[in-house]
Amino acid sequence: MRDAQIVEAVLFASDAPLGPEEIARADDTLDEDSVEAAVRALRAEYLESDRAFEIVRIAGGYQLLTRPEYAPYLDRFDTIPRPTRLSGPALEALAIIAYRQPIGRVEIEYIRGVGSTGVIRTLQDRGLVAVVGRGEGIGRPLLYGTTPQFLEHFGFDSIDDLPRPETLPVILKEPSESAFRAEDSQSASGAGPVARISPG
Amino acid sequence: MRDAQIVEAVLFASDAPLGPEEIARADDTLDEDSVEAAVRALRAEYLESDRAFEIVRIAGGYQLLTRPEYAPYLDRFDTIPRPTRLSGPALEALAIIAYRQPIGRVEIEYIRGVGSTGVIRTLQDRGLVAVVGRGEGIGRPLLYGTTPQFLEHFGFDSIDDLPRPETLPVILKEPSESAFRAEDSQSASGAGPVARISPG
Amino acid sequence: MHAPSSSAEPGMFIVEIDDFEGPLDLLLHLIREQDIDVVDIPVSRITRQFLEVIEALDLDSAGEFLEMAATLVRIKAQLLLPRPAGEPGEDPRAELVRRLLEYEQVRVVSHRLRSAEAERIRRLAKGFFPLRPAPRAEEAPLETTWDELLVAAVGVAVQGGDERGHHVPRLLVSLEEKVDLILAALEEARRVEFGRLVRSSPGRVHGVMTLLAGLELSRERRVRLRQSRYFHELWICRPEAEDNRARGDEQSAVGSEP
Repeated sequence: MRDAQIVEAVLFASDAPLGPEEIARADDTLDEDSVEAAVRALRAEYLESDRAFEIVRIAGGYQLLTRPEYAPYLDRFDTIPRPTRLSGPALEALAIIAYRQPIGRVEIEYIRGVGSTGVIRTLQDRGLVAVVGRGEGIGRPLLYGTTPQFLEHFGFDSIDDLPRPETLPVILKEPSESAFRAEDSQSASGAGPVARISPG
Repeated sequence: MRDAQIVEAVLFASDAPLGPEEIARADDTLDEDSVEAAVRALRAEYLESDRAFEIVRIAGGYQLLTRPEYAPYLDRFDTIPRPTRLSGPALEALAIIAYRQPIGRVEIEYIRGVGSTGVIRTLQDRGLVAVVGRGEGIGRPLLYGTTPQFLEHFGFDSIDDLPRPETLPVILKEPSESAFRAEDSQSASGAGPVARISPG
Repeated sequence: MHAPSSSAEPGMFIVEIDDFEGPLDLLLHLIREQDIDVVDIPVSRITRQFLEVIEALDLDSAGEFLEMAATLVRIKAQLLLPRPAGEPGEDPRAELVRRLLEYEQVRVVSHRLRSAEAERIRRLAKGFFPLRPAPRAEEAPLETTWDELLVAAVGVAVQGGDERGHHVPRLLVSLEEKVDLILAALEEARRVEFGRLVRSSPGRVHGVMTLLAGLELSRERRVRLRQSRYFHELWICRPEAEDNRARGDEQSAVGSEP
């Protein structure tokens, strides 16, 4: 039995991305390196033989998925429960949480300019965000962060797949850091039209 | 895009066996014959390239499954939800329904000698049996039969494949006609070494 | 809810408040539509336009918009106040500008997320969609095997006898023994008749156990069971690859030969 076949069987049977170290559990002879080599070999074979699926790197692991060009054929099966897309408000809140985690509800609402209790609840129900701690302030507010399912939902390999602030078309001069680290925002208050975010 | 690739995408994305006519829904250019041809082509390709999965004919349809020799590797993953087993009474009722379908509750209870409403409900919930019609008698009793999931679970292509070994009790074996017509159950009591169980 | 269009003023436009996620979104829209430099917002003009748009709002849903309107009016007032001499002070618009820019970033990122989501949804994982309604009540897979079912079926007969309590005949012969018997027989021949295996050790328990062993091996796909018709001879065959090739598309674990 070739390593690649064992890895293929595992990827085939899994309905979620598996990291190389998880895949290696299938057999004592496997380790992360041999799994990576097997994945490379399988990718080449699938490409060569025009398979309708491919190995995609998601959330730090590997997953077998159909190639996107087959979506129109699969769409014809009306019994497919398509994963429901997130609403605009939910995406907004999720974008804020992804860049500013851990972050509390009040701060999310300040950035969006609207109440966000409902959308945060939706994101929690869908397993895309979770409470990751409590803040320091009055009432020790709940702080939210993204989950591994967040990466899976968007097909990201890691949080680094999100666009970096400096690559965004909007030039948010000073607090460009703060999009990634909320704590830094003090340092940004030096010059320019930038003020500190004071929630509430 | 080759037919085989479209069929592969559909088989890959499906978690239940699909008949050729169902698979053909993926594209207007497909029909049952071209699907069958594509399945043959894929089988040859998988065999040729030593894939860890194969196309198996189950419950009158096709399904992509890992080849059995990889089961030991997959068994090492304990993330799979814990399987449940049927209770003795449920198994007994299922055996009776499998061999005597379509069959009504009263007849099941007569054979088993005990009330069976609960176990029939369990089997229905598990999707192994379903109401398949109504009998002729008083109140037109519901008749139960096995489902495609039953065939799928036990790996039979059709109900005709159920082994009927010598050791089967005559009550399950003898009325081989009535196994397909519940109304016949009276006729089974005629001759033969069948000890009928009188309820109570 | 339609915002009033002030046709009197050139450059004005019809906007639907429902199209906006909130007051920052609306404000940003007004600014971007008019090519205004966000760091130098003409507060009087923008405030007037903003108020015109939100006039059409339900009071129920207007809270956040009204709050923003109040902020705009306050900034406008602050700009009109003379600054204390010698004190540079901060531009009263600074915080609003920072919020707008930050919000615009959020918008850009959420659009990126939207397209990543659309791209991901075009791919399906293995077994992603059930094309048949799955049994609802039980999520966990069923582990019951066919041999268990058969033992239960055999038990139906036992129940007909004297000892009603014993559904399952006591097994004096081990399943492993019979598994070995079958595998040994298949070492010698490509297929073997069930009857021949059973005749080697007569007795009902042996028969049942041999059958169970065959079914167990078949379930594990280590053998194939073939029976042309009910009650005809049951064949236990090797599941070999050359067998597969010879059979072409006939690959079912338990196939029925027509």
